[in-house]
Amino acid sequence: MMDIIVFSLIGLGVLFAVSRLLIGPTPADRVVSLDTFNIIVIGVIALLANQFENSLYLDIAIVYGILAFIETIVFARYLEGQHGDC
Amino acid sequence: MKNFLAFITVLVLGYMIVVSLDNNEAFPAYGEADVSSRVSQAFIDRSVTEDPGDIIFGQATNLESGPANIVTAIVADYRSFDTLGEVTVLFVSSLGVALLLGGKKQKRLELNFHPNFMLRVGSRALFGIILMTGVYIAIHGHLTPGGGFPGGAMIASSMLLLYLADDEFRAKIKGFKMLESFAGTAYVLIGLTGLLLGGYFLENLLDNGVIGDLFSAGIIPIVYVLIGLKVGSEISGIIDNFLTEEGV
Amino acid sequence: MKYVATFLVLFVSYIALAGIHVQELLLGAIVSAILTVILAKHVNYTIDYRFPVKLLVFIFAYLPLFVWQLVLSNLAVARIVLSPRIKKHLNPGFVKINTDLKGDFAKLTLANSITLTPGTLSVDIDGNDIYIHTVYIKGKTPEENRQNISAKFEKVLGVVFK
Amino acid sequence: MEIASYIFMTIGGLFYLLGGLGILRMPDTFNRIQAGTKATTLGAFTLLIGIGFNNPEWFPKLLLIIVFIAFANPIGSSALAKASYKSCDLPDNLVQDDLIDLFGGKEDGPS
Repeated sequence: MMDIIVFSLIGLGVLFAVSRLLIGPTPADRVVSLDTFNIIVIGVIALLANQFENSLYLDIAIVYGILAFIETIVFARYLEGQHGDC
Repeated sequence: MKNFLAFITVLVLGYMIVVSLDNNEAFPAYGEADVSSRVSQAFIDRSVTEDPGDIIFGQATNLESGPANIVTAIVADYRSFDTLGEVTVLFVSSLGVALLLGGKKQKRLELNFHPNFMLRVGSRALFGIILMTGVYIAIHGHLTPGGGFPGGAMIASSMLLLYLADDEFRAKIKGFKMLESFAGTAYVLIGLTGLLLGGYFLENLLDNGVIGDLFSAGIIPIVYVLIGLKVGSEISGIIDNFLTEEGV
Repeated sequence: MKYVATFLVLFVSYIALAGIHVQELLLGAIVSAILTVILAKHVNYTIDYRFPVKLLVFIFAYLPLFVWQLVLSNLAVARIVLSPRIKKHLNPGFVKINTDLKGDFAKLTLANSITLTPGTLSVDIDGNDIYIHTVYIKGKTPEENRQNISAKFEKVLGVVFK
Repeated sequence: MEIASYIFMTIGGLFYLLGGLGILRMPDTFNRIQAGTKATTLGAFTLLIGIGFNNPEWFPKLLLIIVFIAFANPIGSSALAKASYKSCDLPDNLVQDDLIDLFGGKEDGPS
């Protein structure tokens, strides 16, 4: 029962973040929502590890978190280089 | 006429393929295969050893192939020669990048935007954790999901983070090249040792140990760590090629 | 001392990942030692003889303050987000505040703390100036802003990173 | 112990929901960054601590994830904020802009 509540709360959060990813007017908005989405997914993987009672999934959560951080940095540096003259 | 002949040929070939795949001895219908007589299932059950007892984590010894992760057993033991080919493919791709973009690389690309302070200092602090995670994944390839390729990719991502976060940083690319050659040579040498002592290339000649221990599974962890080093140094070399330019 | 700090960080993170067994400890120590020699000059971990005291201060004085401010900031975000008319809660702008902290790592910790406290987001640091985006500007002068935003963290962090 | 774990997990889920809602409802990029970073950081902390109550032997790994998130998330946010400031469409309701001292010239932040 409690699992359903937790998972539905997180699912709503993912839904909102992804809708900002779809409508976000500027590229920066999309990257921000992707960043938020990534942090949520770390929590979801840890929750799945709890559900399946298998600590191996935590390794995946760590690796996903690290790759998400590097992805955010790469996108930020890329957007920084994109600015034209204004 | 030519098109018509081609059409007829394709039709005949297609009919033959469908007939040959349809419910005969070699290709039974979906779900009706007797997997227990197949070789792969035998390997997964490990009943090909002389004593097909239960596999108990942390106790069972003298198994067909030692690792707790069956994928690792396939990648680094049964099909290790194939993995040598994959590593070669990666080597050729990094060689291609070096041929296209290489040359007398002397200094970093000059960008007119700089990383901010938090990124510059924070990446130096996070670098250790990320590198250690990569090393951990490469070392524990025979126990946990992961292995040489993801571990090497994590090592290369830590280098990418330093490249992105510091305008002056440049890795010692000569050291990476030496590490890469060392890892590749050691992989082939281990295979040749197996050929000399055991009879076939890349034979698992060490003791398998207790399943679930860190020091177990024969040569599999050694091979996987070598693969991790090779992949990490190759991808770091590719990153370095993309982010440097010729100059004085 | 730099080598000791690097070794400790690498070793602790390896043990946290791998768990405590004799074989893991042995291999972790060897791998950390090798990596320490290679990359000690690429990382900025430092340590000195007063480290245990600092760690205690960090855990018992800084962390409760940090967690409390984090909870407060989340409640503030919740109040803004859940209110039907968002615009009237916003008075955004970029402000510049001073800091007295010395050392890169101290400034980094201060900036991270500022990011995670109510209504502020640090954008960049230049010398002793921290540039901050705030949701609602209260103060008029830089000194007032500093009192509002970073004074309580600086007091604690000044003790930790002397 | 299990009840405490579920309470923590539910609070974490609530903060995740708040982060998603903040991302969706805030009017401009910088406020979105603020809402997303804060809410998801606290959400991840509480969720992971709740999981740790359920399985006490996982605490070292969970602590490593928490430390990593506590460092990485603000750093990524600040890098994104700088990139977003330099991409030239600032919100029109700014009341004060000190950052123009730093990035106001044609190029060049601090090196």
